[in-house]
Amino acid sequence: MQTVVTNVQIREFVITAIAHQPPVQDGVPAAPSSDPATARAALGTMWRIRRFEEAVDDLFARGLMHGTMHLSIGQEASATGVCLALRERDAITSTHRGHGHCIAQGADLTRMMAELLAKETGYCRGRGGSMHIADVATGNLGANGIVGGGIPIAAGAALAYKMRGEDRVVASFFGDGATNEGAFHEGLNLAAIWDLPVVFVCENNKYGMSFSTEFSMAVPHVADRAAAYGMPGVTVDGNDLDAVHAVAAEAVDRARSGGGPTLIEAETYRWKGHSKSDKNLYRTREEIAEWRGRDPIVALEQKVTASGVLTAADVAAVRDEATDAIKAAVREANSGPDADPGDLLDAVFAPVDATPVQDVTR
Amino acid sequence: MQTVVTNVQIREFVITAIAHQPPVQDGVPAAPSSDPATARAALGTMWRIRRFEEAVDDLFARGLMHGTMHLSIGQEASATGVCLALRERDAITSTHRGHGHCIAQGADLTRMMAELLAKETGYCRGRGGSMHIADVATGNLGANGIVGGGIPIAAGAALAYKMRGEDRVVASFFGDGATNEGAFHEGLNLAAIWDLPVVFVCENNKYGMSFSTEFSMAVPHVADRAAAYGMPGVTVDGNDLDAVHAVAAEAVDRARSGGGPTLIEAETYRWKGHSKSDKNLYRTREEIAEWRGRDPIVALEQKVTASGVLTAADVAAVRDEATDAIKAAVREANSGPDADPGDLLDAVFAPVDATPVQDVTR
Amino acid sequence: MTATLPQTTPSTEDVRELTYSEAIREALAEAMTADDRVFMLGEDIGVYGGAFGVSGDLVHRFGKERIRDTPISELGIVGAAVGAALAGMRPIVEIQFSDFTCQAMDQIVNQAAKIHFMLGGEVSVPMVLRTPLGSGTGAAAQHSQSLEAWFAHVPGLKVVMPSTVSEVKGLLLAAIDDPNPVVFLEHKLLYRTKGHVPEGSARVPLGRSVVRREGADLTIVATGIMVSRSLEAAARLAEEGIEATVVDPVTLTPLDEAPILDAVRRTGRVMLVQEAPGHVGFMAEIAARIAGSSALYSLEAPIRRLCGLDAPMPYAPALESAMVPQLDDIVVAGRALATQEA
Amino acid sequence: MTATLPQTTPSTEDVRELTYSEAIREALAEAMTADDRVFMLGEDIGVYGGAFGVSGDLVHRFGKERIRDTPISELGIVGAAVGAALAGMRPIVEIQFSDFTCQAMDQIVNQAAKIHFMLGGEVSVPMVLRTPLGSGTGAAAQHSQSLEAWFAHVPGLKVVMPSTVSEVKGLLLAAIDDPNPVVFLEHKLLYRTKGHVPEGSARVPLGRSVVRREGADLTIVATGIMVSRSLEAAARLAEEGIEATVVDPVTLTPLDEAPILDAVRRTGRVMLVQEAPGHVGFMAEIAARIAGSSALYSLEAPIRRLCGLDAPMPYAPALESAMVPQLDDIVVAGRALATQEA
Ligand SMILES: Cc1ncc(C[n+]2csc(CCOP(=O)(O)OP(=O)(O)O)c2C)c(N)n1
Ligand SMILES: Cc1ncc(C[n+]2csc(CCOP(=O)(O)OP(=O)(O)O)c2C)c(N)n1
Ligand SMILES: [Mg+2]
Ligand SMILES: [Mg+2]
Repeated sequence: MQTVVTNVQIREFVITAIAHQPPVQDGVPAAPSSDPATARAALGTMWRIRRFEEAVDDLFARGLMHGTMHLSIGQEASATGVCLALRERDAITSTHRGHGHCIAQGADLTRMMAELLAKETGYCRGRGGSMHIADVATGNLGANGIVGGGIPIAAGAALAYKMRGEDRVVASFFGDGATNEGAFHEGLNLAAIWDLPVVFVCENNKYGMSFSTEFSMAVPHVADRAAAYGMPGVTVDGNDLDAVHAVAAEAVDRARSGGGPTLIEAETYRWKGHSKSDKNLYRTREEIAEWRGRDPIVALEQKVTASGVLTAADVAAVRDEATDAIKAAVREANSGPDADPGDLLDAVFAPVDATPVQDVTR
Repeated sequence: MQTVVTNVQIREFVITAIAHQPPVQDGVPAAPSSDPATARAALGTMWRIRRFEEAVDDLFARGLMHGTMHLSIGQEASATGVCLALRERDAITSTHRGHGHCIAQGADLTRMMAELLAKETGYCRGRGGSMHIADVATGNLGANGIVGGGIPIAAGAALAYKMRGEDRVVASFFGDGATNEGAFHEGLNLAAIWDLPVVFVCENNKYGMSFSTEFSMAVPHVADRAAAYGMPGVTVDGNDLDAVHAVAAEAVDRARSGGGPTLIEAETYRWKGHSKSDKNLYRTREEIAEWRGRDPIVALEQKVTASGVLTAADVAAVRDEATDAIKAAVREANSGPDADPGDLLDAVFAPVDATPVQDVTR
Repeated sequence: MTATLPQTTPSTEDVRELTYSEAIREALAEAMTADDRVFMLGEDIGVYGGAFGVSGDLVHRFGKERIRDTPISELGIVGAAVGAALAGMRPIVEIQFSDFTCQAMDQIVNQAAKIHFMLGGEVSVPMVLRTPLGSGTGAAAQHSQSLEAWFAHVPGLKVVMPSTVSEVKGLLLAAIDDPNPVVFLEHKLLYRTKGHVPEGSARVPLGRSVVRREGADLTIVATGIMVSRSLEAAARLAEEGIEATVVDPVTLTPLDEAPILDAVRRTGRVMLVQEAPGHVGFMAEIAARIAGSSALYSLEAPIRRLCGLDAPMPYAPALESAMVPQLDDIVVAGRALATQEA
Repeated sequence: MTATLPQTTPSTEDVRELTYSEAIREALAEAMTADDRVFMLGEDIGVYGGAFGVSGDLVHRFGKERIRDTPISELGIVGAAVGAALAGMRPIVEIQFSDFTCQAMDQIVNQAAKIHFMLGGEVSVPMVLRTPLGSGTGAAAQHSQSLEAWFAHVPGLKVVMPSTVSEVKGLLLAAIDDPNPVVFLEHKLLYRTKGHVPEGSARVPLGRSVVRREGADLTIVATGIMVSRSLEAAARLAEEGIEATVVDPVTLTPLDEAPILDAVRRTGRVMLVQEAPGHVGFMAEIAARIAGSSALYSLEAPIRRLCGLDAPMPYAPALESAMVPQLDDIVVAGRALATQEA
């Protein structure tokens, strides 16, 4: 009794990120920074992430947003580089620090902002907030408030694709701290023994909340942990878009061609506190300053202008577009209706008659 | 308000195993098989394990024992070799397949058998049964019905010893299947980052219930997983008492001297089914026969008689002693009173006035 | 919306007898035949046939891909099921003993149960988590728990405790159809029991309490293994002229309370029987529903809860059976309740 | 064995005001000073001072060994606490949000809770698991649960829900003394509230319900944050001439039911208020105790449960507050109950 398609509404693809993949020469994709269209798209994504989170920071400071927020300012290159290596119909799982992943996958900025502003027009109708944004249309299986929570879920989605013989890949983002959870171990092991098409992306920003990776693990690199699962582990400069994209493209390719999972460690840094309640007592001003000096956006801008791939004017235009896009998103989001308490109990269970033939990334 | 010593009764040490450690020459202990007293003790331990479990198997078959049993026949050398490397006041955590560990630590055979026979005189007053035997006197922190359950507990006990500046070591036994649990990952990581005096002993008998290590992990050896925790990992022939003892002694020594944990993989095999309900559909007769040909007890007997360390008569005597000891244990255990349902509810909480200054291995 | 028990009125063509395990296996096989999105994952469900032999030969009929043996990784496999469900599959997870759901609570409770609501309703997590609960096998404290109260307390989970061979197949098929995560709690002692199982793929809808027996003197509400035990006790009491109504909620969440309240109104006396420890157990909810409704006014005696003792499950057989309500306990308590002065 | 509330009768020397967090910190400091077996482990409890700032500066006073920062490994750290307790220490674990106890349920439930009984009584697991529960911070479904019912249902665990600044210190000291595993559930919204905290190390014994207010017209039983909210509501109702008794169980397991049943007998009407979803929640147990006792005969109206909705916690502020009983809800429900026809 094959059941009917219902409750998954398919919206038009928002293809910001994946529309402009770099040209491929004999199997190897060119560096994003070497292709004007790709460079522009990638820079645009990074700026949208930056501006989006600056706006969130500001709205929060002005008391216009509640709850808590985890900002990824400073980490834009890893989200952008990885998602740039994905194709249409590929999927991701994200984290509590997930705005960047979500935007890099091409989410609708207005619906994202509306969610954070607790609007009925938000991605989760105001039920989820910052830590739970998912997007059916762009294959974002969901941010997660649980550290490591998305890792086994990513393996499961990849298992579904593999069982159905679809050549789709899942990229699973998580932090360095998450690699100390049992979920990391079990998720990576399942992906490894079943050769699942997953790319595990650890954004190592040196701290799990306040706890330094120097103390949280006894190996120099998160990538060293790949050895326990017989999968390739690679450490990359997470603030270098081209470098992230290169290792991601290779891992995605391996996954898609049946070569199984890869663990990528993207070394990066979060400029802001862990969340809204962080007094920054666990790291030095110098350390923060040093990493601010390694701004992934500035680095890309310098690279593309130096190489002449983009002009200073192009770069400025991209930034301004992003700034405007976020302004517009905030404006539109604010104009939406507040989340409606009306149907809380009706929303707990999916209606039984509406058994979905579901694929959040169809 | 230092509280008073109470509810932990300290019984006399049962020092069967640890009484006869091999002579040490410049730091390195001699092979157990090279020293008559040690060889006799070790062989005696292995025979007691074998005979104990044969008796259990028989009692079960005759309907005189209920529940389920996990027998370690064929694995006697790993339990014996590891516990032989421990000192008085060291501790172990054990598993559902724990009779061997318990006996190797020097447990009272009658109280063990009484527990399996659901007697009030058993180690757990008939509350625990085969999967939950613990022994305060010999530092057995407990068998565990939960796969991987004892691993973080071992780390915690080692943490206590380290915090108190005691030079005590914990050996944590578990199977190959347990290494796929999150508890393994988290427990080993904690031990590694805190340099805890633990020796993790994986008895790799090739199967987690029916699931072969060929499929349950993507690395050839459990020991390969040590790399994720920056600790030494070593694979050893788990049916060779001398070999197990050598690697265990080195690991115990490292742990005791502040060098942190080690992961030992002892390759062995269980002759019997996983438990009482195993139809053995997942392994071949040939495989079982081959491993039965590698009987750890026979191997040791041949070695010590060939070397002349023990005579055939010595060996026979040791075996007979063990046989008699088990017969006596069954007889004495049977003569004890059945577990008493009287005080079930009173036994749930330790009395508040009896706050213990507790150390199960004092 | 009370349903009456199929086996009490067996139609001519469904008189064949199966065990509870066989009935479950038949449901699994039919679901997998009908819908290729359905697959199973769990520990030793392949050639071993499952810790309690439920999956049996399914691996030979559907292959290793769809009867998927897993490592010992409860958190991982439940998480994988959540992900597979989100990606369009209909996974069925078997956890060998319900005690081991402790390993997977994050994926069950923080993920599966919440995703549909938390993400705004656009997606759901159509998965079934099958696991055996209960004592009676001498497996002691870590292999004998009945944790249904936990799951029933979690918004977003449906919780089913099939108590009869006749219904377990239809209930499982309904659970597999359901677009929501369903925790399907099988009792170990039921696996070998036999009963009539309807041919074909008729569903038994979730969310319906079943009146197993009608009687005017008292109402017994029971779950799981206590249902058959209570029916036996009711038969004994009937010999003494005490007629009991026996109601089985079957689905703990969402709960169909009407048949229970109606029975209370008719009988005036209530006994609530469960295997799990009483304190903050599921039957507390039944008591609260009764005392919170107009059925309160029909009560002629305090609501009697007959539950497992508030202690871990011991290994010794005598202690194990002393821990949970036995037939005689139910008879004695029922008699006392029925004859108690109002 | 009802205790009356210290702060209602503050003796002259304990008039200083502290926040709930400060009172907890003081208990932790005193316990660690008095007994070198006591130490803390948890995520970000060191220099960060704890996710909710409870451990604060303790790391500077007691050092990194005893205020031990851990990786994000809830299962591992609770297991380590179990092992340390077995080896003679008195560990106190902080889990950042009670939702993450899901990660550690095996060590809490299958190990810590059962070891004393299961091993025959010779050893025990003297540990305290501190964790904040509740909503009101806009943290949504995975950071706002109130899971006290789960723990209360597990034999072998003691469960405390301190609701006042004055008692939290003494309760925590008693929990640390206790030779059994104690789950100590702090409400996030209480951390910043202020009250009188006695100097010195006077214990507040576990297992005592506290009558917070006496009134003849109805009884309100409330836990956690709902205690102060119910007291406020009672004050409002008093202005209308409706006098409520408010009882706070404080310790959910073992439960001191007598003060609750006595209050019911005196007032005849009962309202049970909790933040957690109602279905199979803790207040169901209170209703069952009342309906299972002779207090039933004193009831003049059905027992009113006023609980959180049976849904995951939403993010939007308006929805979040609609989910749990607010002051007005309690007043309205209390008025309706008190004035309802018998
Ligand atoms: C299971 C669980 N434990 C703890 C937390 C609290 N918490 C939220 S984020 C965080 C730090 C995560 O560190 P990491 O994985 O490195 O990600 P990052 O925040 O650095 O991006 C912690 C401890 C949580 N949300 N879930
Ligand atoms: C958490 C948990 N999952 C599953 C089980 C059921 N079970 C008991 S023993 C076992 C196999 C364990 O394999 P391994 O760790 O290799 O130990 P072995 O039995 O081979 O000695 C399983 C699956 C359990 N007891 N606990
Ligand atoms: Mg980090
Ligand atoms: Mg094994």
